[in-house]
This record gives sequence, structure tokens and C-alpha cells, in this order.
Amino acid sequence: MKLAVLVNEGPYQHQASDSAYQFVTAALRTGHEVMRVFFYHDGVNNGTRLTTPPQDDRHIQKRWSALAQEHNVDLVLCVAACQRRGLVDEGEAKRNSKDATNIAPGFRISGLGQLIEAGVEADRLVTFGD
Amino acid sequence: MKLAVLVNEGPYQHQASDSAYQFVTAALRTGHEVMRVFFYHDGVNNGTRLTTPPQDDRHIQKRWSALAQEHNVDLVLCVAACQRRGLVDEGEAKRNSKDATNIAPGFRISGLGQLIEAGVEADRLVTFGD
Amino acid sequence: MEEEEYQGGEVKKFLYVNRRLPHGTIYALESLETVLIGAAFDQDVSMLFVDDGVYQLKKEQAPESIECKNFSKTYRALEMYDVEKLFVERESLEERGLAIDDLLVDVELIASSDVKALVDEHDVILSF
Amino acid sequence: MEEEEYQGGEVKKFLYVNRRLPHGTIYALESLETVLIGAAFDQDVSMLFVDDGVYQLKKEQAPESIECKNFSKTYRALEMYDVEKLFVERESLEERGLAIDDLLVDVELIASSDVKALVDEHDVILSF
Amino acid sequence: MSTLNIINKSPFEKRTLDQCLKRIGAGDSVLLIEDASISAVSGTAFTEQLTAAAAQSKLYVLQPDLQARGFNDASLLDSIESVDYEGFVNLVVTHERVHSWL
Amino acid sequence: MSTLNIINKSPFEKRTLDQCLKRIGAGDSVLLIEDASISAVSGTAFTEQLTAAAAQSKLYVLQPDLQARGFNDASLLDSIESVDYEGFVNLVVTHERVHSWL
Repeated sequence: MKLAVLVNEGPYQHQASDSAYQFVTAALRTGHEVMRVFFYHDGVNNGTRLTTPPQDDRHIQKRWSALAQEHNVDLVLCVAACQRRGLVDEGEAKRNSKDATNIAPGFRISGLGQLIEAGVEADRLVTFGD
Repeated sequence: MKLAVLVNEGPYQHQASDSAYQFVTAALRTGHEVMRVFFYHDGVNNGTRLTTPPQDDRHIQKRWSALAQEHNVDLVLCVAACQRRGLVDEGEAKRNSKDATNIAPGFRISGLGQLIEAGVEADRLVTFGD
Repeated sequence: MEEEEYQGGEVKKFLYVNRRLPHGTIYALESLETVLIGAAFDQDVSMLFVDDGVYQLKKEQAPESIECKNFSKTYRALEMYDVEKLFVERESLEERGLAIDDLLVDVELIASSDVKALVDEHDVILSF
Repeated sequence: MEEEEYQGGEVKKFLYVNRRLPHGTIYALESLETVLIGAAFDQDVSMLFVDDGVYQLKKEQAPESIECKNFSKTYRALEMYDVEKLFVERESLEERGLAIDDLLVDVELIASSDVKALVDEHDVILSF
Repeated sequence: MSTLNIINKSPFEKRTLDQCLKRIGAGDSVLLIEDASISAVSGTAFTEQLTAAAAQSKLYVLQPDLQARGFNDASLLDSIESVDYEGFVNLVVTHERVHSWL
Repeated sequence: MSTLNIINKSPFEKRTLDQCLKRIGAGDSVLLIEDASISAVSGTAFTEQLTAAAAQSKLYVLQPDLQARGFNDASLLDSIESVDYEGFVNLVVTHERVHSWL
């Protein structure tokens, strides 16, 4: 079956991103397709490459980036939410005159339309939040 | 009286940072000293200079930075919380081999000891969170 | 936003469930942004206000008092985007001492016991 | 952390109020980090576990199941940091079907009606 | 005065109001801010509980938060006093300690 | 099956469990994850409510979340079935839609 996932909270503060990750890997293990993980609200904070969690802890961003690379999962950060929270890629840096970027590999910034599209095209949409 | 404030949530997602800001400005207006605002948990996300909120909305980071400059309020981001969430200054970038910084003017990154110190030295500590 | 186009052709029934107060968190505002995009994509969009979500439609909101954006007028504009199906749960209003006259827009009142049937009619449920 | 020193000399009584479950949010873990720093600063530190906070002390936590850090053993190490005053509200345990034997560490049980007196003895209340 | 207790969540959403009220006593005050401000409005399912609590503790509501959500002082329970941010600061200063029930 | 309802908050902290249960019906299921997992443990103040709910809807708990918090399957109410993440995926697939009560 074709699944899509929505993540509404940032890494570490809430379990939402952990639960979503475990759900996605279980779905892939059992032969389902995960066509997109859409990050909204504080969820966009999962997509920064600037975190340095304690060495004995999980690295949430790297885990997502690896999933994108190994299983071709589309990781999309909502552009409006990124602008409010300070998530920036090359294009956004240019558009909004920012002097740095912080987006992590495997993530892309796009519009809310990508969430609606996921809702339409996936057989099921599962939301993780606070 | 000497006051200190603790902010536990990031900008926009929760009202905590707004409430803290309004409280601090009211305290300054009424002749009190605000010796420190300590940002913990997702609160550290208030200190990124990379946000671009909608033009008709308040700019939470700039508002805090202006307060630091105009009233000499000490804005401290907890270093451990910063590492988990991806808030980086020059020193942290060097220490953790990051290729960018995102800290905003007027904020500094330091240890949790600064929160304890605020608790000891201020006459009252007021917490804003989720 | 030029990228916001969807050529898929398929139409699904989206139900946006709003259960939180406005202003204390951003969910009400960002949910509304999603509703507008969903409508722009020509999807079939309904909104359900239950629990503290009914406060989102309260008249006379003045968040200028806390220097926040007054997005409550956007609910009035939903009609222009063909979002016409706004459902409000009667029991949620009553517990809060609110009546239909306290609301900004015309809504359809439903009973708590009708919520399941409404949910069952929809393909995708989004609750922030 | 070399910067974590406080030379002020003044000692205040800090009460850490823990009201949330571990693992669902980071508050329990980051609260514990604050407690340890507070103790290292030679402040007078007490901890109060009420409501869902009592679950923080539950034996046999195994967050490896969700790939999270098992910080529950840190509660056992608190004694070494001279954090010896752990208070647990009896009613909070009872509502949750828990008994003192379910807890990782020795604690002092207090009644709900004693919480105010405990709070009144402290200078700074931190609740995450 | 003893402790200023701050509550910021709606009692319809979270149980914080109950959890706070049963653990405070003489000399303590409660300030309702952010989403908790709506509990100060009369005629809700929590009116009775708050009226009873007001017999024991002094109750305040942060007026700008109430106004943001579409209510004014006329909607308030008689036993609850409305303050602005400067009044909030004054409450902090006049109590011995502050307890935010998060 | 109709709707898979997901709850992630403790019923001692938030009222989500009540709010969900009163609005679902025949054919609907409830999955308790994250902090909500502890409501599946027997002998709590919510045991009676969940036992009653199980007569109407199928109730599940996410076992890894329960284990993280120090409980195992032996602590569960008889009427609640324990699933792992693959079981979670299977529930999503076998219901017509998913409703996360946030």
C-alpha cells in the first residue's frame, strides 16, 4: 500500500519524530511504499544539519537523511513553516537574504501543496504530533 | 526588584516566547531589573537569526535582539539544548565541526549553570512554557 | 505560490478537525493555511470544530493585545475559496457557555453523536 | 563543563516539580540535567514527583525499545550528587495503580495536602 | 502573600487547573494566562469549580490574553480580577515565589 | 474496519481519551501510543472507562512505548491487544482512514 506521513513536532522535544521514524521503517520492512514524509509546524526543525546530540543518543536528523538516501523517501519541509522557524536552503537564503543555510541532506523545502498531494495520492496519511 | 525569566518553547509554535517578551517589557517599564532571560528546551530556537516570518506578523527574534541591545538584558541559550536542536555560534561551530552558524545578535550560548545562577541571584524567577 | 498546483485530477474528501484554542499555539493558524491550499487544489474540504476548536470562530478576537496576527477574519473569507462546509459540535459550544450568535460565520451545528458519521464520509482526516 | 562554576556563595532552596511522563517529551530528561547542575552548584535541591511525574521513577523502563536513552538509572545516582530529598505524592501513585515497590529509588511519600507546605519551604520552584 | 501559581492551559484540554487547585491553600494566588484565560469566563462547565476556588485563593486573569480570544471584562466571573502585563509583574513581585504549572 | 483513532497523551494529563471515545462507534479502533500507552495498564483510575470502551471498539496499545515506560504485556488490561510497529502499520492498512487526536 502507498503511505504518507505528517510530522508536526521537532526532534527530541516530543516523541513525534521518533514515532514517525519507527513507523516508516516498519512500513518499509513490511513491503509498503512510503511516498512522502511531510514536516509541518515545528516538524521542520527535524531538517537542520546543525544538531550535535549527545554521542550516546540517537541522531534524529542523520537517521532521516539515511532513510531518504537508502529508501528514496521524499522528505519535504513546509516552506511557510521553515520561514517562521529559520530552516533555510540555497534558494530560501537567496530569496530572503540570509547569510547561511542549515538544511540537511535528503530534505527539500516546498509548499503545503505537497501535503495535500500526499493526502490525495497516498492510500493512508498518518499524522504524528504533540 | 531583580527578576529572571525562563523560556521553554520556540517562537510561533507556542505563546510562551510572546508571553515572556510582554512580561519582560512590562517589568522594565515599571522600573524592575531583568537580569537574564534563559532559553531552555525548544526555547533555544528563539535565538536563530534565520527566520523570515510573514511581513504582517511580529518578528520574535528581532524583538528579543532589540531588547538585549536597548536594555542590556542578558539572553542565554542553554548549550546542551542548542546542540540537540541545531543552534550554533562561532565557538560551537568550531567545537562540533559545523559549517555554518545561526545565532542571532544579542544572544549567547552558555551552560545550565546560568539558569541556576539566575535562580539564586534574582529575587523571582518566572517560567514560560507549554 | 507558483509551485502550488496539482494536476493529478483525483479528488478526495478532506476533513480538517480543529480542537484547539487560537493564539496559545500556532496550530489553528497553520491549519487554516492548509485548508486554503487544499481548497486551491480543488479538493473537497470540510472543517469540523469540536472541543476548544470552537473558540477559533469566536467573534471579537483582538490578538493585537498580545501583538499577534488577527487571522479570525480569514474564516469569513473561506466561502470565497469554496470552503462552505463548516461543522460545529453543539455540546462543545454548550460546555463553554457559547451560542451560535457568538460565532463569526454561518455554520452547521451537529450533535456529538453525529461526529462519527461525518468522519466516516471523509477520506483524509487532518487534525493539528 | 568548565564554565559551570558559581562563586556567589549564596544558597537557595530549589524545588524541582516533575509532573510529566518520561520519553513522550524531553522535559523529564532535561529537568534531570538541571537538577544535577543545581547540585554541582551547591544549591539545596529537592525533587517532587506528582501526577504523571511519578512514572519517571518506575522500575524496568526499557526505552531501548524506541531507540531512546535510558536515563532512569540517573535517578539512582542522585544520592552521589547530594540530591537526597525525593518526595513522591501518595495519591498520584494510587491513581496510577503504583506502589512504592514499583519505584527505582527510596523516596519520601507525602500526601497531596502536604504539597503546599513543601512548596512554601522553597525559594525557587522549577517545573518543566 | 505566599505563592503565585500560573496556569496557561485550557481546563477543557488539560487537567492542570484541577491539579493546581487541589494542592494550594491560604495565601496562594492563581493567575490564568494564555489558553487558561478562557476559564475565567462565566457560564462555562468550570464556573462552579472556579467560584469555589475563589473562596480560598485569590484568582486573576491576564486581560490581554482574554481579549485576544474574543472576551472582555464583562464576560468574567465576579470573583476573578483582571490584570494587564504590568499587573502580572506586580503579582510576581508581591508574592514570595512563582510556580508555573507546566 | 472503519477508522483507526490514535491517541498519544496520558489521560491523567489531557482529556483526549474522553474526547475521542465519546465520538467513535461500531467498527472504529483505538491505538494508544507514546504517553497514552500507560492507560492500557490495569489498575489505574481509567481501567473502568477503558474496559467499557473495549465492549464497543477494539483497543490496541503500542508495546514498545509501554516497555519504554517500564510495563510489559502482563500489566495490560485483558481487553487491550498489544502490537509492535509492524502491527501498527498493519492497523493503518486495514482501516479505511486514520485519525490522530492531537
